[in-house]
Amino acid sequence: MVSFLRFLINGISLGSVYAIIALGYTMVYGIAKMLNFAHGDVIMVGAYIAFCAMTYMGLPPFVAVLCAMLVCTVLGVMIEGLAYRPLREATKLAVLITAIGVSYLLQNTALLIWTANPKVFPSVFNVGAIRLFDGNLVITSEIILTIVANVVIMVALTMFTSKTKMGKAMRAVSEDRGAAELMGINVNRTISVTFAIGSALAAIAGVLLCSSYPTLMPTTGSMPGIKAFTAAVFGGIGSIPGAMIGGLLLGIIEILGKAYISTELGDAIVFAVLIIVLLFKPAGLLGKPVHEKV
Amino acid sequence: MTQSEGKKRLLDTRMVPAPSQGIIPERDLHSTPVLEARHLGIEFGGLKAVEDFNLIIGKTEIAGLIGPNGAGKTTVFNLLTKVYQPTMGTVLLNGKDTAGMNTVQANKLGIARTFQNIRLFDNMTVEDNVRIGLHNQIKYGMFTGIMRLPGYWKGERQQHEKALELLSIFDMQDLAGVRAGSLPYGAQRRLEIVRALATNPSLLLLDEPAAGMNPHETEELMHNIIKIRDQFKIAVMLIEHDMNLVMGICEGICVLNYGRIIAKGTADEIQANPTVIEAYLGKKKEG
Amino acid sequence: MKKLKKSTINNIISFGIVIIAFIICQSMIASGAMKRSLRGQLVPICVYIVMAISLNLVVGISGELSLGHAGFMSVGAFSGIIAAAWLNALFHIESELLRLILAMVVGGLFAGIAGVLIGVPVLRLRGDYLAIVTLAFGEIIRNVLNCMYFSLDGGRLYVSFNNPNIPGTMLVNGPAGATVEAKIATFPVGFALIIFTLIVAMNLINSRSGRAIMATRDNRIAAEAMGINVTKYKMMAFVTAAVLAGMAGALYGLNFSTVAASKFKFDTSILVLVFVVLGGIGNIWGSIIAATLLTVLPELLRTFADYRMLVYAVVLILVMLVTNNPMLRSLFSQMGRRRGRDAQTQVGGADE
Amino acid sequence: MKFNKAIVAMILAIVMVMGLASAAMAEDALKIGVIGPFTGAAAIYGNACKYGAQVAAEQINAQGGMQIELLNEDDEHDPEKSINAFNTVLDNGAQMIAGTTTTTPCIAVGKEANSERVFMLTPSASSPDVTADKDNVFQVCFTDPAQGAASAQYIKAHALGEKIAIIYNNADAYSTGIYQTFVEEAKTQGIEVVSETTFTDDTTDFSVQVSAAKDAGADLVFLPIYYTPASMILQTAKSMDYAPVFFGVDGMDGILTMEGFDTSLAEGVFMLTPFSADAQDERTQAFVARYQEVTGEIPNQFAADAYDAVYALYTASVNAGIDGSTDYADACEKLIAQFTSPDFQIEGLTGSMTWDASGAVTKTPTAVVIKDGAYVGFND
Repeated sequence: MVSFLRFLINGISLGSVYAIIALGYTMVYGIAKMLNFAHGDVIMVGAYIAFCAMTYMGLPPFVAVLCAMLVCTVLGVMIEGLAYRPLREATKLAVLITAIGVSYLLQNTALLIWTANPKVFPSVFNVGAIRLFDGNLVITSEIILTIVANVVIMVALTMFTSKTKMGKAMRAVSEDRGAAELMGINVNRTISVTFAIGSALAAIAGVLLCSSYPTLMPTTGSMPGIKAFTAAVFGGIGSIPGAMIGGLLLGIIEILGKAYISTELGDAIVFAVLIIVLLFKPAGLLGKPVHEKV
Repeated sequence: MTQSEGKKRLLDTRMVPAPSQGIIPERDLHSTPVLEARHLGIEFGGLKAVEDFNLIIGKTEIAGLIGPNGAGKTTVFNLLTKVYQPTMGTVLLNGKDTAGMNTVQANKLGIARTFQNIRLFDNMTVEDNVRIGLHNQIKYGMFTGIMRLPGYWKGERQQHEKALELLSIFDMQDLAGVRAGSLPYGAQRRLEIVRALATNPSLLLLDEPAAGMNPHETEELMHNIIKIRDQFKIAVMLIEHDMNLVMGICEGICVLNYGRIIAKGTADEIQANPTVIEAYLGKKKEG
Repeated sequence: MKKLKKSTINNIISFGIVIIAFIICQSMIASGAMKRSLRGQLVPICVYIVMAISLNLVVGISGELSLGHAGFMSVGAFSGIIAAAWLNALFHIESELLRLILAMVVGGLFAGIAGVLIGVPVLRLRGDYLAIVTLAFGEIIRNVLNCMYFSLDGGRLYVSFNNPNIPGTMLVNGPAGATVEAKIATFPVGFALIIFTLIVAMNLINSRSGRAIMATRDNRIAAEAMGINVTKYKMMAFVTAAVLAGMAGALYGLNFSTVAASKFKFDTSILVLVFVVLGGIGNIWGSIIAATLLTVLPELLRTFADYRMLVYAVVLILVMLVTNNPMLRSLFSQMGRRRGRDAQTQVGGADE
Repeated sequence: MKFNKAIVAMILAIVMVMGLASAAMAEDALKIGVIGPFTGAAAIYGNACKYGAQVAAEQINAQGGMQIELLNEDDEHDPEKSINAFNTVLDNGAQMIAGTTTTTPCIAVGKEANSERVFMLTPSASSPDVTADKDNVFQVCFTDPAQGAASAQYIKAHALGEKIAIIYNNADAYSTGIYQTFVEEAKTQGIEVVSETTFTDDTTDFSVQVSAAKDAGADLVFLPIYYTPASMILQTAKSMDYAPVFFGVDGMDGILTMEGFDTSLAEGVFMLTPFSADAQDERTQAFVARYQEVTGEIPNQFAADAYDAVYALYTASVNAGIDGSTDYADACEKLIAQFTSPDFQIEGLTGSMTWDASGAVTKTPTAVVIKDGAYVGFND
């Protein structure tokens, strides 16, 4: 029972990281209608920036996170402007391939700058832990921080998209880009802002990912990126609460699957659950089914 | 949808008693009607898009379905061709219940259609579009095709000949090699009709066949629809806003407003019907 | 008969490219003019060409985005390697050629079965959801293969899941992958496989079934209204592609002394997809050229040493940007052939 | 899409011209091909080998006498690319191979090198399959079974643990190789294995594996894995207040040098490793100092193995009278004779090495334990 709770908490912790990454995927997908496969690598860049700021420049964690967010925001907007914007009218596949090219580019640039040797992320948020059941259940401060950050970000994003003018513009662009343009919404600017927010989120996700799982390498972002993408689809891609629920569920399933079924097939279980969910809910848990007008 | 719900709905749409409504031309009275819609209805999230739709179409009848914009005419077509599954009532094609069938099965049972917003296979040639229509008429298997067995050559030749024969109805045989998407609008509409005919239907549904055509083309279309009916001995049902066409060729007309039938009858009866006039005039006031 | 002419031209170009390239390569090998590094790549190039053509059947002809094509390749590679060894142990087949061909047939068969098993659930989905599920299946296949152990003990084949303690010589040793007794893949067989793939692909496209597949791609609703069973024809394209990928996988597996499941990860699926997109979606001979160039490109970029993969990424992005530039496109669409590009527009828009 | 191809062809043409213009080589130097993953997920190991070999070559060249030229080629930890790299270094005139770094590609290249008669000395590909049935492929590192068996024997001999948990990478041939022989040896030694869990290269979370070990009451956790995941496991164990004895193998070396690693986590970790960057001998210190100058990092066992590989190849070549003009097939036979000769012994950073015809190395594994962030010898 205690071990079940432990797995559950670890699952929630892992799921929260997935959820934050998935939020970035889902926002970009919802508004720009593209699968941004480079998102995982932006996370990696964010983590490296935070690492450098803390280790080499001795900045406090909070400032380091801000630095990472700033760099990633600029990076995200640059990627969008240079690589994706010229392809706005191109096919989805062309954009997908470009995103993969960007992913390779970021990974190999990171390899040249930071080398392949893993860096260990400093445990900056470690301010003790809660011990329950005679120390059999330990909840670290990283876990609590990750979960809190996740909730705060989700609430903030929901507020942003429903209350602010830019948020409403985003929703309009997401519903119908052409109509939004006719209504005087600057679509390019809206998409840029989306990328900015998504990339800033990626920076936070990178820091949280590496606080909980502290090894940092140029390929650190790839697999969490793919898993988070799966989480976004799982929850219904384009839906903010969907990304959150998808991420959490995926994390919990992954941990429980490994714990009670097989560590060998951990990833296979995650993907199998995704497939099963999509068979019954073809647009994900919270996704809107699309009806084609005849 | 849960399984029990599905079953319940299936039961709802089983052979409900036939309402004795319909205006069948005398010559068709002794054969099974090609189409019988019984209490047909569909809801979209509580909104009843079509309700209690009852209609009988005779074996060689040309029927018209008219009504103001948004009355649910295309929805009726989608229900008849099983693009949508009805939430109420059922459709009988040639006396066979279509409950639980999909579009493909409905087509095989003899119902073919064209689309309001043209849905041709734009990247294929005119002839290939017709060959798609012939898909279930002239068959050979995948391996025969890949291995180029004799069946392939025979099937291809038959498809080619049949396609050209059908295209010649609209005098389009010379356009066989042209990309369908590059045809002028009117020709695309005609091609859609040919393609639908190629599936060898007993009921042809035409969704605004004259839209975008000039009066001369419309005139020609009217002759062709009658010609098709006579030549293939099939029934035709059409949605059309061009009243000259509808009143000119339709033997029975059904008027739809807000998803309900408000009138049925011959052209003369409909033109004199006060409810119909009100529906149309009312709409004019709004617009 | 303009249409026939057009497809004939396409066929001639495709077959022509392959045959001429084969003759040039063979004469270069015979005269010793070919560098060893290129010679070593000939079979992989053949494999990637077949992979690209087969994926083009799914992406270009059937219009569905598949991100797990390498999964079928791995099924083919592993079953092909096992078959080659097992058949040899059972029947002592002397001829390497016959063994290779049998292995490719078995590889194709098993990949085809995997294609059916995966296609049934996958093809019910649409668009990006279908893409993500193919990705998921690719990862599942890789994950499971990592836990599989096969061994051969005097004609008896032992299989175990996650337990390496099985008698005889190991054929597939979990994560260490499959070990191949003899490298029996050859360039002429690779060439023959390309020709076979071309025949299958071209003949399928220009047949009743092929037209039905393309109809479901261009307009699913209209295809259904014409009485075409959309799932059946999407399945046909998917499984055909899986079979071809499996055959390519078997050839690939038997070209190296060892093959590990990690080779067939997501990146490889993406690589093949890049071939298809760059060569022109739906354009078969484009796939052939793109697969060849992009397989050779990283090797040529070895001059850049540490910057090699960086340059590769930049090249990839620039090519996508330049070829999708609206001004250049309109300029070239007047001279270029239309089919590939139009099909591409369709894939992008088909499911929106 | 004619246009796409035009662009690609243009780029290729440019690249080809650049390729032709690549530097001409020194004629008389001994040319050694170094192959490993310099990019991709396994780049840590490949780069360590590359720079380790580079330091060795620099030192040898500085002595005067026969010079060495290293031909480095990336294989991305992929057999296909590794074969390409192998062919490329041969095209560029390599006479022998110091490689490849990782096991799976090494098996593929080894087969090729065997039929092509190119001598191969791998610094770090440790599976017995690498050398099996190949008379011209040799290893600098221990084989996996040797390590697995040695670990079990060592644990038994020193009574380090009663109940053993094993966490290994089931997507990695090296890790599963050691695991398999460890389990077998543990059985014969009568050590109880209470938990066996796995992870893959893509795993981020290790809580399940560590929990399993903890819940099974293991007092020793055997980690036949590389140091990157090991560092995560140590971290996870700490966050669970779980403090068994951790026992690693040579892949664990490097854990103390990870940038930012809290070395207190590794306190009390045992490992079998032939190399220690902290060793006080002059040669190791010179190597570590130069390696740090080149890369800014502290060398791990991969770098040391590659360093030794280059020295071994050089020494054997000098003994056999191989110079820059010897062709590779000729060099191959001479080197085989050298390596299998009973007199041939190399004093390397990783110990004193001799080889037999099987290709496996004989050297003494050193067990070390980490105390105050440094290795302390633990041999009796």
